[in-house]
Amino acid sequence: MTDPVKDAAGAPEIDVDQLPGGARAALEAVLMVIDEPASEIELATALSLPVDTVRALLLDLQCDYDGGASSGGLPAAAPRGFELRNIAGGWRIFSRSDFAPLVSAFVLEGQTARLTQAALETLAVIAYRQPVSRARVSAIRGVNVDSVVRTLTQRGLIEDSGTDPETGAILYRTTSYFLERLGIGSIGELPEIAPHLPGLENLSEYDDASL
Amino acid sequence: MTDPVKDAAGAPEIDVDQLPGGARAALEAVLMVIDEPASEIELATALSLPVDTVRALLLDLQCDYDGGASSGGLPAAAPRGFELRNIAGGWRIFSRSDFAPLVSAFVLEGQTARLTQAALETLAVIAYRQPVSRARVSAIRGVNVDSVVRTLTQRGLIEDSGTDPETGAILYRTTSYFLERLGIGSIGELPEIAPHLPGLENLSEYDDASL
Amino acid sequence: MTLTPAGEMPAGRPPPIQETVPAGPDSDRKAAGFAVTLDNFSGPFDLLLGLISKHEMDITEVALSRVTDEFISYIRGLQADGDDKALDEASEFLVIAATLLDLKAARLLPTGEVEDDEDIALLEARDLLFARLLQYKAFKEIAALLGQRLAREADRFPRQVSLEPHFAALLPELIWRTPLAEFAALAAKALEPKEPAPTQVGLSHLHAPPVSVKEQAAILGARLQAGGPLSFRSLTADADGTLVVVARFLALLEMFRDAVIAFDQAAPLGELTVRWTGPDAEWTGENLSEEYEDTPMPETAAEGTEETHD
Repeated sequence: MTDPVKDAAGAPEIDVDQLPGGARAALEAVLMVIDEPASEIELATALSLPVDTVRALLLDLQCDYDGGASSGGLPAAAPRGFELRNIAGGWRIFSRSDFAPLVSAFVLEGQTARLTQAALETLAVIAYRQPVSRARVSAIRGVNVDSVVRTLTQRGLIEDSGTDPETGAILYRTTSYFLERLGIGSIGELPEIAPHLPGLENLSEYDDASL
Repeated sequence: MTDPVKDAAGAPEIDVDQLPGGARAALEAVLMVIDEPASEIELATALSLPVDTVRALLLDLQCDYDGGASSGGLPAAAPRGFELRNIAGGWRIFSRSDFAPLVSAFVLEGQTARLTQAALETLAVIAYRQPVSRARVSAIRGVNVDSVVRTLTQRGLIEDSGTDPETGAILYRTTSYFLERLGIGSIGELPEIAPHLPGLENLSEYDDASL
Repeated sequence: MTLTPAGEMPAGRPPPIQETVPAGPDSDRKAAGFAVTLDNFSGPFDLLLGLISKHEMDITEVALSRVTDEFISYIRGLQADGDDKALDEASEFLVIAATLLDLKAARLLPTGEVEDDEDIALLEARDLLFARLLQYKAFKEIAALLGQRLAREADRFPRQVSLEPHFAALLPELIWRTPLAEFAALAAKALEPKEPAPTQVGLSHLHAPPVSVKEQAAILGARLQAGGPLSFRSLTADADGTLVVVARFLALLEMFRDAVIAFDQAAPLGELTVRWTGPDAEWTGENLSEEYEDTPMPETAAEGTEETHD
């Protein structure tokens, strides 16, 4: 991605401020055509605006859609049926969850079956131990995870991230689609695992030694 | 997409007025995520509201997005970056045409004229297994193919060919544009890839010369 | 006291044993599933594990044979109901049970009376096994959290519409440079049946030879058929390493399941005695039900074994 500031210098023609609704509406127009989260840098490049400006506009739109008072001085209102969210490294429009029963009748496709308990546990281990081999996940879960790993890969939640230089085993990591499905921005936002390990402060020692 | 009319009949009673933003926001939620224009009847059925009410709400939203005063008594404002249009008997949200140059530039950014390896492989699987669901292609390729299928559809190489009667999943097939690009007259002219693969018995025999 | 792999049970499945446990699609996972009733503990397995891990309960007080007994009838109940979760639960239970058995064996060694290398190995393995149990539990809890988040997120639908026709028309004309034959080769490669990737990749450095549960079952079967009841201790006296002990325990569970042996344990601290109750002649290790064959016993156990050698 090129530097939007520099781009803006040589950028053509379009002065978003001259358009009806200005930069804010221009941002909305772009958000209407993306089919995956768009980063602030991508959006800034498209609009030939500084990233900071774009971020401020995005937050303003987010607040606006949620029914808050916008910086434009408009009064607070009822929330819109959609929301603008920053997840998995980018911004994207979603239908508001309150309306899920209505919306799901229209968008059957893309609805995914719920994960089994086995799949959830395997996903949890991979999320917290990535990059990690199947053998190691098996060791933690105590059961063979081959078929579950295959399912998670097919569903796009995890992916191959190379091989272990020592053992040659394939290592797995979670994908950005995983972040999206979880509604978080990065792996760092996963819930802390430490509170779930009472009385075992030095687990990591055992863990590293055993695996 | 299932028949929303039928679906709604058995749907749990949702009182849209109880939800934040009411029926208007509910309508927005649906409009924001549908891919195909939805008719007033479909929308009315989903919302359990009279068609007239829904039509009035749609016109109100349209006016609102265009920056006009809404019936809610809100003052006129700047138009939004999107607009609600009634085309071919249905309603859908589009990016506002004023921003087309900007949106075009964004859409073209990063677009290449060549298919990625992943796209080619997915296309190959669809060509030899059509009609086939995304889930099946995912299972064959071992990775999630959702975004690649979207790209192939966008490029006009594959298309929706109805739904699987059993699972309801959308089935995909290749298009005549695909045949054109590949330089063949029909699917039957695809080289036979293995004598024992099921479903290929009827393919015309191709000699090794073509391989 | 009672051991119950409650954590292993799927949410929403009412435990058949413990009527008091609330059930329902969204009932707490800890409350669902298998619960057992022992002399000094009644309740879900997770709770018992918790007590043991906080040292509020002594692992040596747990009558594993009773737990196993109740678990097997629980699993039979599931199977009778046609619940396909039964196998999953059974294999997870085996792992937990094997771990508990190791813990118990380690705890039962009187301090200062360590006599051979195997005893030392068991003692060293004890803390490691605790760690494993707790880690396993932690991931189960985290998995439940992830499940809740995924379910909540599934109510939001992303705008993901196809490109408006006038934008799609702007896309550069596709450059197609793939010859027909190459295209067919791509399809052939993608469609060719794939060998499932081996599970054992990268484990060779652990030096732990895989132990076959079937083989161990055959050994145990022969011994039990030859004489009278034998204690678990004597049945595992010649086992060279934790791995073989665990394999023999699994073998006994399977043999019990096939109703060819019975367990006796007089008191919580008493010896576990195994009796042959099956047919005299026809039975061999090959008769074992196939169902648990996928249990990655060697791999799991190898981890602990490896640790003790370091």
